[in-house]
Amino acid sequence: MNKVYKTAAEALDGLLHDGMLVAAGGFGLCGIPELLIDAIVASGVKDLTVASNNAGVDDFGLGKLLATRQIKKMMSSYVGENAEFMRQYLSGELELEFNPQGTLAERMRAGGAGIPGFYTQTGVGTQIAETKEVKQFGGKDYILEEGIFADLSIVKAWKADDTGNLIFRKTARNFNPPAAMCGKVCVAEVEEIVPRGSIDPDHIHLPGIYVHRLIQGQHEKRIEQRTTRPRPEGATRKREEA
Amino acid sequence: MNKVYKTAAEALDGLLHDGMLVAAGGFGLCGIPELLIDAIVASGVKDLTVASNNAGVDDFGLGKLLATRQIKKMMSSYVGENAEFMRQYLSGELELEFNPQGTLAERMRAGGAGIPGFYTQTGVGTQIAETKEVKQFGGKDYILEEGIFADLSIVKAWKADDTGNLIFRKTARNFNPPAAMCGKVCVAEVEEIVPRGSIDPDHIHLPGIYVHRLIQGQHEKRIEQRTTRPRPEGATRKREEA
Amino acid sequence: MPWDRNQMAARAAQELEDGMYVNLGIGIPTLVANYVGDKDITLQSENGMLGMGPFPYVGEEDPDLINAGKQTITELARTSYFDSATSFGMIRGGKIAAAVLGAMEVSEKGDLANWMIPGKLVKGMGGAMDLVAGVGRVVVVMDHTNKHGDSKVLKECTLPLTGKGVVDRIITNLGVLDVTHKGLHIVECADGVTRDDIITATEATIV
Amino acid sequence: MPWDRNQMAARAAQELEDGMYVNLGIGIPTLVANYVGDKDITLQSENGMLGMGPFPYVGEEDPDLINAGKQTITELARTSYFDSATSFGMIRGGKIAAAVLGAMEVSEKGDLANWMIPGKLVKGMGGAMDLVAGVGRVVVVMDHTNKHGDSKVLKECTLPLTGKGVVDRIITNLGVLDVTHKGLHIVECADGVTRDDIITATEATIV
Repeated sequence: MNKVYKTAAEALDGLLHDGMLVAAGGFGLCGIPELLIDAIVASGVKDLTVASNNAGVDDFGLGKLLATRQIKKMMSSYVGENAEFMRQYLSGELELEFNPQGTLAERMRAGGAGIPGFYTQTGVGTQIAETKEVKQFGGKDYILEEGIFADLSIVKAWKADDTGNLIFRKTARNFNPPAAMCGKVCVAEVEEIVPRGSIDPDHIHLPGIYVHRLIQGQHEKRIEQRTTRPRPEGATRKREEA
Repeated sequence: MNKVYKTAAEALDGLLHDGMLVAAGGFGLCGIPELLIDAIVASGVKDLTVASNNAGVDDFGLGKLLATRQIKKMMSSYVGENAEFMRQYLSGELELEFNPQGTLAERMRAGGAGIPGFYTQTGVGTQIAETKEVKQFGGKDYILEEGIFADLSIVKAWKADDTGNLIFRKTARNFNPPAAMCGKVCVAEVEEIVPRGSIDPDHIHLPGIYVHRLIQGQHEKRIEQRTTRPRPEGATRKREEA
Repeated sequence: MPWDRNQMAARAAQELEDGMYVNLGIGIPTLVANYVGDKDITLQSENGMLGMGPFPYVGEEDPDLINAGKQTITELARTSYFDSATSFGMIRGGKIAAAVLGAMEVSEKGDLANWMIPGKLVKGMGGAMDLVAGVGRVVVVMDHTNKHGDSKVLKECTLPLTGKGVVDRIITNLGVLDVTHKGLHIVECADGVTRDDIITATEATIV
Repeated sequence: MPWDRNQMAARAAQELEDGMYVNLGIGIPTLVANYVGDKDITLQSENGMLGMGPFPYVGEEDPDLINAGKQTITELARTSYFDSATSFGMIRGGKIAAAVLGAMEVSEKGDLANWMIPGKLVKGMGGAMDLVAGVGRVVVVMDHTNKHGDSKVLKECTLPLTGKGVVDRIITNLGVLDVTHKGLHIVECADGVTRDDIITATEATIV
């Protein structure tokens, strides 16, 4: 069992085909599989459907795959930071399936957990519900949402061991675990691969069973909105109580 | 916000009523809320429905609540270690709803996640499916299973901070997180309560939002089947590779 | 005089009680955090965090630590992190006591529109539909009228809905209104604003 | 001569391939772990663990570390722990490549009965229904006949089912049979056992 590959291109070798469904982790530009996205751009694969909460920005993350027109359809909850996205969508060049953020996350988890459909109150009475089956539980309406079963998952984690056990860091976890779960094959990129046994097994966020291939690489980790406050004289604490 | 109580009885004060639905964590005797079970025995509350994977053994865990006849119905996947359970069930004194283990776990998680129903292939074509709605996805049959919404959850964790953030230890995690999620109120018992900030926030298994009350106590942690192997001369490693 | 943004946020902060887990939307709702005072409130960021702290000091920004508005933030002693499925599990499951959200339109039945202007603004609903469907109490904070002076408190929303019958309380620059089954009920007027001022500025039925 | 328990386990171990994540049931299936040799197999314990190790040395038993049979076990360098919902998520989701399970009865259509004898044995299905519905490949290991000499490989199961059409391969003390859409196909006979011996001991259709 060797899951460790040298480059993103090698890790994706044989996994890409036109028209496939790719699930990608990340929220905004935080915790996105930037190296794998670059390798997919380079591969030239096209007509992709991509399930990802956001669509990157114009020149980074999934925005690069939009720029090259390799994406046919996005399944997302929020695409507000991407002008090219908006242009392609409004001109009809790009299909867009809006999913409420929690519905998207749950649809990915469900796909990974072998659940083809579940009921939720989210979106009842809105245009999200228009094409969906409604069912009552306890006198209330719920709509049926379907699990997402992706051909490929691409995710970013902080560390991995060589068996693919992953740990994430802070809010960079976000969609990565559910995205990883819903793919027939999952490729993960991490900042550091450590030997098995180096991570406390109670600290593992995503067991290696979900991760088929693995690369270590340098990440830009771009910040979308750098918000700060002035440092009071002598303040050094990074973690404080409200 | 004070979640920390002195005793199990105090932590349960005002939460118990006859006929209520209680979700309990644990697998076998591993990771069971033994102190809270004892306090429920002492409270005398009756006609309980208890959702728990197992039913304890005759003199420990939920077996104590069976001995006092405080349980009207069990929702479980496996009750093989409990002779009194078997007697009450076969004589018709106790109701029993068998759930496949994964279905039970998912029903608890679903209840906690506001999902009233989900479809699964587990149990299709068996007596589990007899009373359940069937729906096809991709040409295959799936059955509808409903979320469990408990009045009270009782769980056992290893450590907590005073805001109720929980960490579990090894396989004692098991049903505790989904059980905790599905309760209107959740009471947790732990081996140690540490100050907030003592636990790395990336190591927390169950966020404190799921935990309303908390006690620290001494646990027996009984072993059901003590299986060992002889120690070879000089062997000291506790963790080894297969 | 109508309330300004900060006064609206301060008024919204009064809705929050000790021990609550709360989600604050983008815009004026974000300012609510500045007015919770001594109350022990835990803020959720729906991208996977409970216990959201203030912006970092200059130089301490961490690309792995952002809020749902993609801004760099900090953690607190109570903080926990989790994935998006878990995060929305707690939202959908009713574990979040209250959400304070902005709005484009609210109806007298509690319908909320805050995610889309057809043909014009297609950013997406993000987590808003999940929040209004799942949290215990939905408080909307917004200006009473739009920049053309038209009421944003309507008999029926004209924009695509975020949720139907989901709003509990509306806090505007003019005052506080509750959604009841009979119509909107004026709870409070901003200093110097009269009931009649609110009624004039409101298209919806006031009872 | 028919295979004994250990020979059946050793034969079942041949079903497992390098890199597989596998779930072994209680009884003979547990013995399969002793025969995987150099193959890199990761064992799941469905109570929330991947990378199950052997029994602990005397004195090192940990009440927080048990397998699905409630036996004390150990962890390995590759081990991870998770909750029961996640554990069965990976089972139901098809992430476990194979399960090796015991059985009371198997039918020629691949139906499996291994959890209940009505009025007599009501222990419960545990995780068996989830496993047979979810894992990639289900291998049954059992004696070909019961203690009365009756075939356990039947046209139709008589006991309540664990799963319908779920078994891929049957390994008994007499040999190895595959479930095909036409009936059972004899893949292999134990040393000294003939095809006719298997046909005689089998109620189901052999093709």
